[in-house]
Amino acid sequence: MSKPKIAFFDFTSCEGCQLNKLNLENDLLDLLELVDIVEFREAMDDKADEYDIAFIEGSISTPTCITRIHDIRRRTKILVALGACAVQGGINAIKNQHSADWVKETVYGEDKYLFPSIPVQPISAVVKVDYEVRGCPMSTPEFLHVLKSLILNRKPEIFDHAVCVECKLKENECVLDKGMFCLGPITRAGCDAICPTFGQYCTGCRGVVSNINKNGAVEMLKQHGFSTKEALNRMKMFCTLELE
Amino acid sequence: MENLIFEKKDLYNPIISTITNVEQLTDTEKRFEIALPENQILNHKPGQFVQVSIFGFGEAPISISSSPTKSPLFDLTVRNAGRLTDKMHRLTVGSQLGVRGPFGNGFEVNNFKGKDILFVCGGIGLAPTKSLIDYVLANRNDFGRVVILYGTKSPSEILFSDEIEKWKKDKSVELEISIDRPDENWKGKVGVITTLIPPLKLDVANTIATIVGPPVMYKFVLMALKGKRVPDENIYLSLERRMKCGVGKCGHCQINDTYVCQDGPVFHYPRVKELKEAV
Amino acid sequence: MSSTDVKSRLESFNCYYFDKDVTQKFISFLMKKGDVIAPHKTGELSYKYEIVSDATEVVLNYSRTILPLKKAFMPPRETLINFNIKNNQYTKPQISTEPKIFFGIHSYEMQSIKRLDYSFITGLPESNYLTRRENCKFIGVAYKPDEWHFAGSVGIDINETDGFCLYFYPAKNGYIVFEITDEGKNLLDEFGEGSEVTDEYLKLNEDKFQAKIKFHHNRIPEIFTHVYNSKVWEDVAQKCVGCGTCNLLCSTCYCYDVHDEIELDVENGQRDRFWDGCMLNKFAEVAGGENFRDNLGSRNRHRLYRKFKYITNQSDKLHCVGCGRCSRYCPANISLVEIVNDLIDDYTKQQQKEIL
Amino acid sequence: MRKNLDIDVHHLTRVEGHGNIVVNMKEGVLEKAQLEIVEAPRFFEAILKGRNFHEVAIITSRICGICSLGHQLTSLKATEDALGLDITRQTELLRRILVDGATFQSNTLHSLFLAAPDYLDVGSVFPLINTHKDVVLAALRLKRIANEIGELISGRAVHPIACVPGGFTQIPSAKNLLALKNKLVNEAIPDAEFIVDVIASLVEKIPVFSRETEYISVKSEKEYGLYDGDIYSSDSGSYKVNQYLEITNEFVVPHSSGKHAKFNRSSYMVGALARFNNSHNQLNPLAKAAAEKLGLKAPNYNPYMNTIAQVVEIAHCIASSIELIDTLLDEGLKNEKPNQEPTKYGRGFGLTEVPRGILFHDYTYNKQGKIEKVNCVIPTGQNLANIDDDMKKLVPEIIEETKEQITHKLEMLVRAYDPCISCSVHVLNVEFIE
Ligand SMILES: Cc1cc2nc3c(=O)[nH]c(=O)nc-3n(C[C@H](O)[C@H](O)[C@H](O)COP(=O)(O)OP(=O)(O)OC[C@H]3O[C@@H](n4cnc5c(N)ncnc54)[C@H](O)[C@@H]3O)c2cc1C
Ligand code: SF4
Ligand code: SF4
Ligand code: SF4
Repeated sequence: MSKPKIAFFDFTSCEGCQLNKLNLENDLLDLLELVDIVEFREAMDDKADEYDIAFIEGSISTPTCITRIHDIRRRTKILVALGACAVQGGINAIKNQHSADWVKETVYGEDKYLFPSIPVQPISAVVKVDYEVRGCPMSTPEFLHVLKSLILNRKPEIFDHAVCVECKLKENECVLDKGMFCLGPITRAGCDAICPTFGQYCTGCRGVVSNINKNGAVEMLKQHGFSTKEALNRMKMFCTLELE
Repeated sequence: MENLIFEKKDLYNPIISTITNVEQLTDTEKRFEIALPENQILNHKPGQFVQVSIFGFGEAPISISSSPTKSPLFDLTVRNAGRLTDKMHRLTVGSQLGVRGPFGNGFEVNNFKGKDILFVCGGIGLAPTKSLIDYVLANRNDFGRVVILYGTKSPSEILFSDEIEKWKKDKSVELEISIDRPDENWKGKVGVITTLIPPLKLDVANTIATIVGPPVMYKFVLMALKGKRVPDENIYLSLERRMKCGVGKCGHCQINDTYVCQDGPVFHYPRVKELKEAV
Repeated sequence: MSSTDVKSRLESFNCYYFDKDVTQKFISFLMKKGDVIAPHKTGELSYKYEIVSDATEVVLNYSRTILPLKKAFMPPRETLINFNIKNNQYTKPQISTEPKIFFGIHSYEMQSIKRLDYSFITGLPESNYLTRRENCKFIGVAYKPDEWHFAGSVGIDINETDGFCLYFYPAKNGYIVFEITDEGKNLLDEFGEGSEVTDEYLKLNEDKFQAKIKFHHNRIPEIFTHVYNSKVWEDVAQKCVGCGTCNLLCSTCYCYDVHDEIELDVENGQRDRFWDGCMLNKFAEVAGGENFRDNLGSRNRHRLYRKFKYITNQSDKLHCVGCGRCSRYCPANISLVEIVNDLIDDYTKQQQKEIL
Repeated sequence: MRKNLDIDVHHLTRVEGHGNIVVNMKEGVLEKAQLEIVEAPRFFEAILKGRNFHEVAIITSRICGICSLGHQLTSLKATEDALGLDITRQTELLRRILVDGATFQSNTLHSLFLAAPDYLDVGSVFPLINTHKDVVLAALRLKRIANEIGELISGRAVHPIACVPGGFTQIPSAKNLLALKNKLVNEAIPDAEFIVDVIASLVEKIPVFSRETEYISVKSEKEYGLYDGDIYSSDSGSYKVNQYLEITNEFVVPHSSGKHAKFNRSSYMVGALARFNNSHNQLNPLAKAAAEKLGLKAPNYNPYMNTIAQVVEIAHCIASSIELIDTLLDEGLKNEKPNQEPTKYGRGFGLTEVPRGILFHDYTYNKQGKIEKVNCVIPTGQNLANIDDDMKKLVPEIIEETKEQITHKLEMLVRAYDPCISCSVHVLNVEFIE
C-alpha cells in the first residue's frame, strides 16, 4: 500500500480544526508514517497538484470560495468536510438569519461594498462531500477514525444518535436537571459528550441528528423553562441551515 | 445467590476460514467458496446463514447459497453493499475471513416433500434460495413440480448464469425470468417479478411457495399469491434485518417478539402475519 | 401495604443491629473479601455505583443511581476480541472472576439482574455476561420511593429479599441487618460484630409508592395485547425526541451494537460492543436504508412491548422492574407510568365500546 | 540598482488565515508594500446581536481557533464588567493559569513549528523530523503539556468548555493539578531550556533590521502584563481599558478585510516584542535567563525578534503557571459555582494580552441580558499598519538582493508577527479616516 497523499484546505473558519490536528502531538509522528501530507498551508509551504484525500475546513462564504472548492474537488479522489463550518455552516451561518445588507452594514458601515460576501453554505451545497467529521472544533478521535478507515480503504462508521447516549454512558449528571439549557438530546454524538462532562451544556456544535423531532425538542426545552423563541434561537447557534 | 451453572459459550469468536474459489457473477455480486479449517463441516440447512467477518471491517449476516450436499466446502454469494462486503469483494483465493454459525432455522425441507415448489426470488434473494433449489434438485424425486420465478433490475444483474442455463435445459424445472429495466439485447420478459405470477397454473393446495428478496418486494408478491389463492400455510419467506450478533442478543433483528436470527430468517407466512413490523 | 406485611416477611430471618460505625466497619470488612461496589454521590442530585475505596463514601439512603447495575455485567463498552489484520489472528480478553460484593442494592435492581440473567442465558448462554456474574454477592438495602419509583406496580416490593444474602433495613442511627441466606449468615458470623435487636429498633414499615400503574401487574400483559394501534403511541411520539436515554438507563435493556476499531498502526484493532437502544434512529434500519420502525411512536411502542409483553410471554415475568429511570431521566419528561395508564384508559374505553 | 520589483505572494503559508503580500516598485519608486488580508469577513459583531450572555463567549471563541481562549476570557471579562458579576480569587487564579497555558502553547506552535523552519532553510516542520528529531520531539512535548493545561482546566485546548461568565462550570481536582505541576517542573522546564539553547544557536540567522515604533501592551504593577492591567504605550504611558478606542482608532483600508489601527504615530506594534519592551523587568528569573541566552535586550526595535520574545515568554509562562498552581493548592480548591446573577446591565470592557498582542472586547447588554452592541479589536488588526510600515522601510534596504530573497524576507517578516488573520476580519463602529 503506497502512502495516500493528503491535503488540508481552509475556507471561512476560525482554523481551530486545523489547530486541533496539530494538537495530536502524541500521534503526529505515527500519522506521518501512514500518509504523505502534501499541502497544509497553515503548517507548510509545499503545494501539490493531486491528492488522494482532501480535508476541507470552513464554510463557503465568498464567490472565490466557490471556484476554489470546485478546483480542489477536481483534484482529489476523496473529499472530507471537517468541522461544523464545513459540514453544516456552523457559527458562520448565523449571519444567514439576518438580511445580508444589515449584516455588512453592522460590521463595515459605509464600506460594506468593499467586501464581497454571499450567504454562508456548507461545502456539500457546492461539491460532493464523501465523508464528514463534525464538531466545533472537529472531534479528533473521529478525525482519526475517518483517516484510519480511509487508509484501510473502508467506509468510516459515523454515529447518528444523540450526545445524550454518550453522556449517559459516561454517567454524567444531566445538565438539564441542573437547570441549565442543553441540546444533547438532539445533537449528533461523536464528541464523547465532552461539554456536559465538563459541567457545561451542549451547544449543539455537531449538528442535529437526522429525523429530528423539532417541535418535540422545542417543547422539551419549554418544559425546562426556556421560551419557544429562546429555544429556537439557541438551537440554531451551530445549526442555522439544518433547522431551516 | 444460587450458582449460575450453564454451559457458557464464547459466542463472538469467529472461525478463521479460507476462500478456495471466487467467481464474479455480475458487476456487484461474487460467489465465494469457503473452507473451514481442518476440513470441519459447517453442517447447515438450506436457508441458514453465517456471520462473516473481516477484522477491521466488521461482521454481516450472509446466507449460505450452496446445498449441504457440497460439504465440507460451502458458498457465499455476496453483493457489494457496504463496508464488509466491499472488502470481501477485494479478497482473492487463499484470503482468510471469519465465520460464525450457521445461524437461524432454515427451510423445513421435510414439510416440502411430495409438494410442488414455487420459488419466488428477487435480486440477491436468489442466493439463499439457491441453496434450497440445489437441495431440491439433488433430491429431485422427493418433490413435484419445480417452478423458479426470478426478477432482477437489469440483465447485467442476473446471478448464477451457469446454473440458470442448466435449469433452462432441465426439463423438470420451469424457469421464468423478468427484468425491470431491459437493455436492447434482452429478449425475455419485462416487468417487476409480480407480473410472472398471474399467468401461472398452479395446483395451489399442493404448492409450497418461498419468497426471498429485497424488503419492498414481499408485500406485492404476497398480494399476487393471494390472487392465485395460494393458502397462507403454504407460503414461506426469508426476512432480512440488520444483525450484530446472530445469536439473539443484540436486539437489532427483532420484529415484535421474534428474533429473525434465531426464529428466522425463514418464516412460515401465518407467523409473519401476526408480526406487525415484518413486511 | 401495612407494617405487618413487612414484618411477617422479614421476621422469619435472623437479624442484628448495626449502628453507623459498625456498618462502615462491615464495609471495610467486606473490602478484604473482594471488590465492594456500592452507591456513591456524583454531582448534586445523582448517585452512581462505584468500587468502594473508602467506606465513609458509601451512600445508603440514595434514590437511584444514574446507570443501573447492568453496567457491572455488561459494561457500556467492552472489547469482544483483539485482532491483527495482517495475520488474521485474534484473542479474547480475559474477564476477571475475582469476587465482587454489591452493597446497598435496592430490590428492583436485584430483580433487574434476574431479568438480565434470563436474557443472557436463554438461547445461547453468553460467556461474557455469565463470567462476570460468577462470584458475586448482593447485599440489599431498603429505600424510600420517590415520585418515579413504581416497583410495587410491577410486583416487586421494597423489601423483596430474593437474590440478597443480607438485607439492611434502616433503624434508629443505623440498620437492622437480616440474614437472608447461609452465605449471609457466614459473613455475619465471621464479622462477629453487631448487637441484638431490641424492640425499640424493630419498627418495620413499608413505605408507599407515589407512582402507580392503575391495573394489577398480572393484568398488564393483557392490556398490551389490545393497544398496539392505540393513539397513545402517537401522543408519545409528539413529545419524544429520540435521545435514547430511556433505553440506555433501563435496568433491563441490553441491546448492543458492534464496531471494529483499528489502531494508528492500521494493523491491530479490536471488535467492541457498546450499548445501543431501540429508540435510536438507525437501530432497526436494514441494508438499502429501509427502516421498519422509522418513527418515534413505533419505537416507543417496541420499547414498552419488550418490557411488558414480548419477553414476558416467554419468561413469565414483567421485564420492567419499576426503577423509574426511564421517566426520571427523560429530558422530555415522558413518564412510563403515564403511558401505561393512558393505555389502560384506552383499553378500558375499547372494552366499554365493545360491551355497548 | 534595481528599478522595478513586483512581488505577489498569494495565500501566505504558515500563518493563521489568508493573506497576500504585494510589493510593487516602478522606476525606483515604491508604489505598494502591503499585506493584503483576503480572509472572508465573518461578521461576528452582527452574529452576536441579541444573544444571551451565556452564549456570547461560546460564539466569540469561534472568532479564532488559535486564540480561542484569549477571546473567551476577554469576552467573559467584558460580560462580567457589563453585568456586574464578581469573580472569586480561585476563578482568577485558574484563568491566569489558562492564559499562561495558552500563551505557552501558541508561542510554542508559532516559534518552533511555523517560524523555526525559516531559520533552518526548510519549508515546514515535517522535514525536521528526520534532521532534528530531538528538537521536534521536545517541541511536541512542550506543545502537548501546554495543551494539557487548557484541557485540564477548561476541558479543551481549542474552544474551551468550562469557562463561563462568573467562573467555571467545573473545577479540576487537586490531584490532577498536582500531576500537571509535576509534569511542568520535570518535563517542561528541561525541554524549554533545551529549546532555548537550540534557538540561541539560530539567532544569528535572524535578519538585521531595525525600525523603532510605538509599542502597546497590557502593563500591570504586579506582574508581567498578560492576564490583566492597564493599556500602556511606549510613547505616551498608561490608559484605562475604557479608553481603548482613543488608542486603536481603527480605519478601513481597501486592501484588507481586517481594519487597521494607529495611535501616536502612523502605526504601532503589539505582541510579544511589545510586551517584552514594555514589561521586561517583570519577567520571572527563568525567562530572564532565557532572554540573556537568546541575546534579547530591551528595547529591541527589530520586529523579526518577536519570535525570540515569544520563546522568552514560553519560559515565563511555564514558571508562572507552576507558581500559580502552587498558590491554588496551598489555598485549597473549593467547589464553587459560577456567579451568574447580573447586578446591572449596560456596557462593559475586557482586555487581555493574547499571544499576538492586546485584545479588546466591548459589549453593551440590554435589560434582558441580551447583547445590543459589540466591538472587538484584535491584535493582528492593530499590527497590520505596522507591518506595512516595516515593509516600506525594509524593501529599499534589501532591494539589491534577489527577488526570491526579498520575497522570503518579507514572508518571514509577516510570519514573525504571528499574524492571526482569521481573527482580524470583524470589527465594528468604524471611524472612517481618509
Ligand atoms: C439473514 C440474512 C442473510 C443475508 N444474506 C445475504 C447474502 O447471501 N448475500 C448478500 O450479499 N447479502 C446478504 N444479506 C445482507 C447483508 O447482510 C447486508 O447487505 C449487510 O449489511 C452487508 O454488510 P456491509 O458491512 O457490507 O454493509 P454496510 O456497510 O453495513 O451497509 C449495508 C447497507 O446499509 C447502507 N448503509 C451503510 N451505511 C449507511 C449510512 N451511514 N447511512 C445510510 N445507509 C447506510 C448501505 O447503503 C448498504 O445498503 C443478508 C442479510 C440477512 C439478515
Ligand atoms: S457536547 Fe455538544 S457542544 Fe459539546 S462538543 Fe459535543 S456536540 Fe459539541
Ligand atoms: S428518554 Fe424520553 S425523549 Fe429520550 S428517547 Fe426515551 S422517551 Fe424519548
Ligand atoms: S422501563 Fe423504565 S422503569 Fe422499567 S426497568 Fe426500564 S428504566 Fe426502569
